[in-house]
Amino acid sequence: MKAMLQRRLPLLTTGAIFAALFIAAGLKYEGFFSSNVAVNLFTDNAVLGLTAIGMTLVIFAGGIDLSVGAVAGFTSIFVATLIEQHGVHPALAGAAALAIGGALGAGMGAIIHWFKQPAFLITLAGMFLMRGCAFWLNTESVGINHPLYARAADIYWEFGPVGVPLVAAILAVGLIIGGVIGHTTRFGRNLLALGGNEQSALLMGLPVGASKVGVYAFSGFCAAAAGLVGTLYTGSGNPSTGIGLELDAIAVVVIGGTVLTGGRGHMLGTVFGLLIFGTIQSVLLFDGRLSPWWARILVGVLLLAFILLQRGLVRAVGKGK
Amino acid sequence: MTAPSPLLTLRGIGKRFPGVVALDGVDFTVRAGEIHALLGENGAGKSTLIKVLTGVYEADAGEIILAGNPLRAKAPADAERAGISTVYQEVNLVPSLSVAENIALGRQPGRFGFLNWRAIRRHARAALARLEIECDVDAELGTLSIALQQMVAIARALDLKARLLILDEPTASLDEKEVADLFAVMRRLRAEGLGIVFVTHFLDQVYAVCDRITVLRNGTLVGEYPIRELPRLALVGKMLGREITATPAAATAATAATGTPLLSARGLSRRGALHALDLDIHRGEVVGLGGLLGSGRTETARLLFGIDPRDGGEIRMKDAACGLRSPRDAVQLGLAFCSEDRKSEGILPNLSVRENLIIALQAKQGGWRTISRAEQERLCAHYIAALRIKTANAEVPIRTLSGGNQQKVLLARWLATQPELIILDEPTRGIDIGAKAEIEALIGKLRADGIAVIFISSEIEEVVRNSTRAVVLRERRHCGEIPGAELTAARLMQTMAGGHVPHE
Amino acid sequence: KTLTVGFAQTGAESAWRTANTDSMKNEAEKRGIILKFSDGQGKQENQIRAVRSFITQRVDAIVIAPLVETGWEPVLREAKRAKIPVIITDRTVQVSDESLFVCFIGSDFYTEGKMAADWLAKAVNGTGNIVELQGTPGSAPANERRKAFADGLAAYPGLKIIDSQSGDFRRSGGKEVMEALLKKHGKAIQIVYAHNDDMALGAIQAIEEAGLKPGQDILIVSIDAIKEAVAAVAAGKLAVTVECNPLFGPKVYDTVAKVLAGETVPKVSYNKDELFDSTNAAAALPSRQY
Amino acid sequence: MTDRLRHFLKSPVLWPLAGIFLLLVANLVLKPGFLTITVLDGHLYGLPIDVLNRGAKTLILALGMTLVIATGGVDLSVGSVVAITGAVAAVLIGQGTDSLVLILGGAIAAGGLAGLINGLLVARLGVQPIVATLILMVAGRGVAQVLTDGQVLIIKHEAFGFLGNGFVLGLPFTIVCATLLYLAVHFALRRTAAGLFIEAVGDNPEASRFAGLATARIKILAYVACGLCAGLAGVMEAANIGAADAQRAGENMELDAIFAVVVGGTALTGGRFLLLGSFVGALLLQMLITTMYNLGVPPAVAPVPKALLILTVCLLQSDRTRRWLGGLFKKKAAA
Ligand SMILES: Nc1ncnc2c1ncn2[C@@H]1O[C@H](COP(=O)(O)OP(=O)(O)OP(=O)(O)O)[C@@H](O)[C@H]1O
Ligand SMILES: Nc1ncnc2c1ncn2[C@@H]1O[C@H](COP(=O)(O)OP(=O)(O)OP(=O)(O)O)[C@@H](O)[C@H]1O
Ligand SMILES: [Mg+2]
Ligand SMILES: [Mg+2]
Repeated sequence: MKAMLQRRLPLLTTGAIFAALFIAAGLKYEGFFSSNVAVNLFTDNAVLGLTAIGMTLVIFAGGIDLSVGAVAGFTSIFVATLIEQHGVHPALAGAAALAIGGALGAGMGAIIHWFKQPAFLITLAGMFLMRGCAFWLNTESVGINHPLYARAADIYWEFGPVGVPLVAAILAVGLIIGGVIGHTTRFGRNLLALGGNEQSALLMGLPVGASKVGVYAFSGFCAAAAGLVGTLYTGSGNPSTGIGLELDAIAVVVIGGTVLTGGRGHMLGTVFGLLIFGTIQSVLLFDGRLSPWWARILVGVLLLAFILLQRGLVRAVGKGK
Repeated sequence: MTAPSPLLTLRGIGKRFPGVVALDGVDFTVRAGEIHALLGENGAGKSTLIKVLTGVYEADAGEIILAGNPLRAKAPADAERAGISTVYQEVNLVPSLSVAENIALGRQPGRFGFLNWRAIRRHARAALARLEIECDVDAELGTLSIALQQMVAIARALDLKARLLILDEPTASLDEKEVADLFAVMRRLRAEGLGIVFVTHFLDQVYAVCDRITVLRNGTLVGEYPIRELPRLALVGKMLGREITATPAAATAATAATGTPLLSARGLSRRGALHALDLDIHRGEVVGLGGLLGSGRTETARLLFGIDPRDGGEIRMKDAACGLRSPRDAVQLGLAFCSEDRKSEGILPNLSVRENLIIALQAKQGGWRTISRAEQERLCAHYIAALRIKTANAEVPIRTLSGGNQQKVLLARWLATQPELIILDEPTRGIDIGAKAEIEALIGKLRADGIAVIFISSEIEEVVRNSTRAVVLRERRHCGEIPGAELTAARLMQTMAGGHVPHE
Repeated sequence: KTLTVGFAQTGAESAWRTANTDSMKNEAEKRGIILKFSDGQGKQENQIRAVRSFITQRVDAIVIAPLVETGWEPVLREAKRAKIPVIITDRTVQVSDESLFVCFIGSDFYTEGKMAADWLAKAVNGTGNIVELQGTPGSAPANERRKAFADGLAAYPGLKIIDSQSGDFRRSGGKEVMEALLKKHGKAIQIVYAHNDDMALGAIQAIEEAGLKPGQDILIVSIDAIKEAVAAVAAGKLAVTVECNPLFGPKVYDTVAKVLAGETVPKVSYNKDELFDSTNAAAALPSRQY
Repeated sequence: MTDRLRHFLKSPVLWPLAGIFLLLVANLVLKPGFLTITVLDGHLYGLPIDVLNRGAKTLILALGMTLVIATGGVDLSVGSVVAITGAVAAVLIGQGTDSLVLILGGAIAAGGLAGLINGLLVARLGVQPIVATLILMVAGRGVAQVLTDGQVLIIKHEAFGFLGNGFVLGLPFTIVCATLLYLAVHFALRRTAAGLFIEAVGDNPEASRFAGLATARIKILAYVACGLCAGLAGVMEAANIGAADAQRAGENMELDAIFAVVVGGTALTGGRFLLLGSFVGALLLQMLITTMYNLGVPPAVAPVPKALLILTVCLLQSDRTRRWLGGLFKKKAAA
């Protein structure tokens, strides 16, 4: 039991830091403690959150996926173009986009595994490819006027005083599914084993190739889903969606205590990472006085402080066992 | 014994790596219900044969027949599915996962790909209990000692319902009790009709459990023998391809060392690792560190070498305080440390043998005073010859060498720095008989040259044979010291086990 | 009661944008208005997030400088539901329901591009080979200025765009692309149309380094009218720069005050954009603020 | 000799070289005047010279990046550091500093400081490199903007401008500078044991520490070197365009540098590095960009050829393809 606790330490620390951050912000800014702010953390970070789910699993396996932002961007404009300019039904367009995202991911995974190429480079190529294709489809954003979109924007689930919009709900469900895949399926555990030591995973008879291809496909799928949710969020498709998203997603995953070299991590950590990231953004907006450059420096400093704090806490508690 | 039908037949297996022919037309047969020893010097091709069998490598030639059907394993998963369970030479588990997960990985109980965590833990506990291992199944594997990790690896292999079990040097880091437990299990499995392949460098163990022996030398088959027809000396002769010369001389009963010690440690301690240890070492002494597994021997060595920070205590060299705080300081002071975990703490896998060999010397000299290429090559040539390191040349990456030969390169790395004190932590682990004798001879020579040696080994005989004095640790404390004159296996064992309270 | 206004800026991608931000901030300070400022860092998602946060914070009015035209409908609807007036500045938004925002105060990228084209056609009598230095692909000013210029040229078959590459709105980008284009087309290039001044200034460097005289051998047309560019016009290196006035502050807050007081305001109004060429650059130079 | 040839044929540098060659041929076919170099005022002009000139910055960044990647790290902050150092130089000049030594010293030292921060975070505090340098990547641009107050600062300084636009012996100063730096780094690494130490640390940090290497210090020095290189590149960028643009200077340059290093055959996992490979990789990248201008590829789809190039180089470099190609040749020889 103690060993269990020790292994979960980074996770607990992250959770504690989020709680502290949120409470501190609530005390400082009037109106911060509201269900709206909390739900907005999900709504406003749905695109980021969905990519982070796939990214978490990829990082579990010791890989990295830089293409997610571009895939989201491609999906966004792809869906909008299909619906608006070719009259395709949104459901069909969405399904096609998800299929493309998954297929691209699988392709990258296959190259990474069978040709033993660094994930960083191959997914970088994927990023250039998809971004180029996105702009090739259209350099401008396209508004989506399909009635289904208008209806989707109005979907709210009321839980007492809290109204949960569709976008937030999708993210929540996505996170749960991601957690289930990562922690209660063979596939998820194989990924962790793979990230912990690929040679060992192979010798232990795990399906290394299939897992790798699978996880990149999943990540591509998540990124496409993120692009779709982005079109719901804005009611339009934009080829510039998700520029720089990959770095944010990596940051979220790492803040959540998942180790970039693979083999160690937890989806719940990603949830906390996402919440911390969102809270920092909210605080900046509630403050609203910082000049943009100081805000950037502040984000950097906060990120640093956060990582050091996490480290310090884990070490201190680890010693005091 | 009735002659059981062959369970596994390998015929004419060939495998070449760039620059080396690792296997050349090797035949190998295992029957159901036997324990079959696969023996040979370092680099003879044992591990390679196993990896070809389980699909890690693709053979260049030959065929494999398992229970009458041709086996074409493309990956270890295929071999497992065919009923072959393997413990590879290097511990091959995932250090960042829990013990329970490591045992269950790839065959976790559960439905539709979803896992049943409770069953996984229960299952792991049962698997460990069968080997009488006590450890928390939720602990992260990487936090366990190598020996425990090895036991977990074995538990994992035994957990599989297999027809053929392969153990590649499983006992290298185990202590006697654990070895005994393992043997008990092996015998039981044999009785159940399993075929077992067992690789080891401990001849005692071969004669304790095995039924038949296959000997490899330089990638070729020497022969297959029933155990009774091949006495020890003949076996060694077959492995080496020559008669071994005189067994190494036992350490001369040492005159008690006097004068200022070369190194003296006082109150050396680190929470959770070592409790206030005093230790003096003189020039020309070989101090054997005795102790059971986990008694704190490696921790002592790590503290002496400045790898872990110490909480308290002082280290003096030649009676002068020295600010020994890091391995770098230690190397500058003339210390050397050959660590027990060569994979993660020893080799630089992708660098060449030459670079691995000179790195410590170069570190000692600092970055500016480079060792000339000619000098580097001279050093390599010297040590490759002196330690009989088997390698295509000095420029191949060290990871392509067999485990034992990697170990020899690491030894050479430290000898090249011409240390005043050398700490050898399990230097003979995974090393063949011939090389073992050479290392023992080397220790004698070092001693004669006035170099101090700290010698850590799980083989009691080895400690007794080579040490001029033994310091015994128990539960991370100094618990006794045995001067050379009184050093016998029985006495050492008694002190280690704690059956006898030493007078101090 | 002090007013609280939320301002969702696109980012800080250019000197123009910085001047725009400063104008909004300084004017708010002057009038004692609390300005909640958000830097979108060039991403619409961030801008939407900011607007949603302003709604949660119940500010009195929201000002948006939209990065792109589409994608605002859902969040504007939320603002309307919360009864917070929204003022769009700088460029317009496409929405199905015009009542979603109160009014639009704009500078018009399209008009700027058009002005540049018209000036050029007159200056060179409708003939010449043009290379175009585009802004960041997909960004609003790049899109609009490209389209407007092309539309403007349609009436002059003698004016041809012979090549078009992106310099990313960057000075170094403008220089690099210009170098390559000079090598490729050599003396064929008579006119350069740059989507912003930074690229134009980079192109001037490239032209000078190639041993040609900007202003004489090659005519350069650009947009933004940052101080340095106006100086370049005065020095004869740049032929013309179309001003895009960033000083929105006073007009925006006036409008906010009127809206909150219940007065009606015109749905669309433009900031006056000027044009600086050799005739007026030198005179305008001392009074340039950015 | 044949041995050497065989060695060369196996070298990873071969593929980026082949790539450059292919692009050259493509350019020549499509635009025969491509290779023409003319002399103007005693300076060489022509597209090939431009490629070298433009590639110089990426090249310098790639040199530093090679060291960091060899230690098993990566430095995402170089783009921001380029912006910072440009800003520092501009601010110094703006304040009336006239001594080139002071300006350069100040700016490049700022780069070194940034590298030091990265190094300390990675080596002393054990923060993962991507994360540690991500912090400076985000915050660094803010720092540059604070320095310039968000403006594009104009630089008017004759000697400083020479760094970006000057010519030495008919060649652009930038490429002369980059080549000299390459040689200096090469010899500093290979004539001393520094190169070996870096490779050892990247290959197995734990084992290196056990062998008596000052692992942390070596890593820190690698990051500092990378920061200094970024500083130099930043100065060059500012000198080249005569302005410091905090917002856009060095944007995405970290990706270019990493690209150059990896295409050049240095693995992202650390260990063995190939300085020459990074050099060639940087040139290949620039060659590709210039080719796209030359062919008039629409700017929006410009990333696509880049992606295809990465994929091609990666696939060609992989063992699998080589074995397959090798098999093909053998079959032909047999037939
Ligand atoms: N991956 C590889 N690449 C190149 N050569 C290799 C590789 N693996 C093994 N070899 C070479 O093949 C030969 C046989 O090695 P192998 O590991 O099978 O020996 P071994 O009998 O297991 O020795 P030990 O007792 O030391 O473990 C050695 O010469 C080794 O250098
Ligand atoms: N990295 C580590 N993390 C946690 N515990 C460790 C670690 N290394 C060693 N230990 C524990 O410290 C104790 C002492 O280990 P040590 O390796 O010093 O024993 P030893 O006497 O050298 O035995 P061995 O025969 O394994 O070398 C063991 O119980 C081991 O499990
Ligand atoms: Mg072996
Ligand atoms: Mg030990």
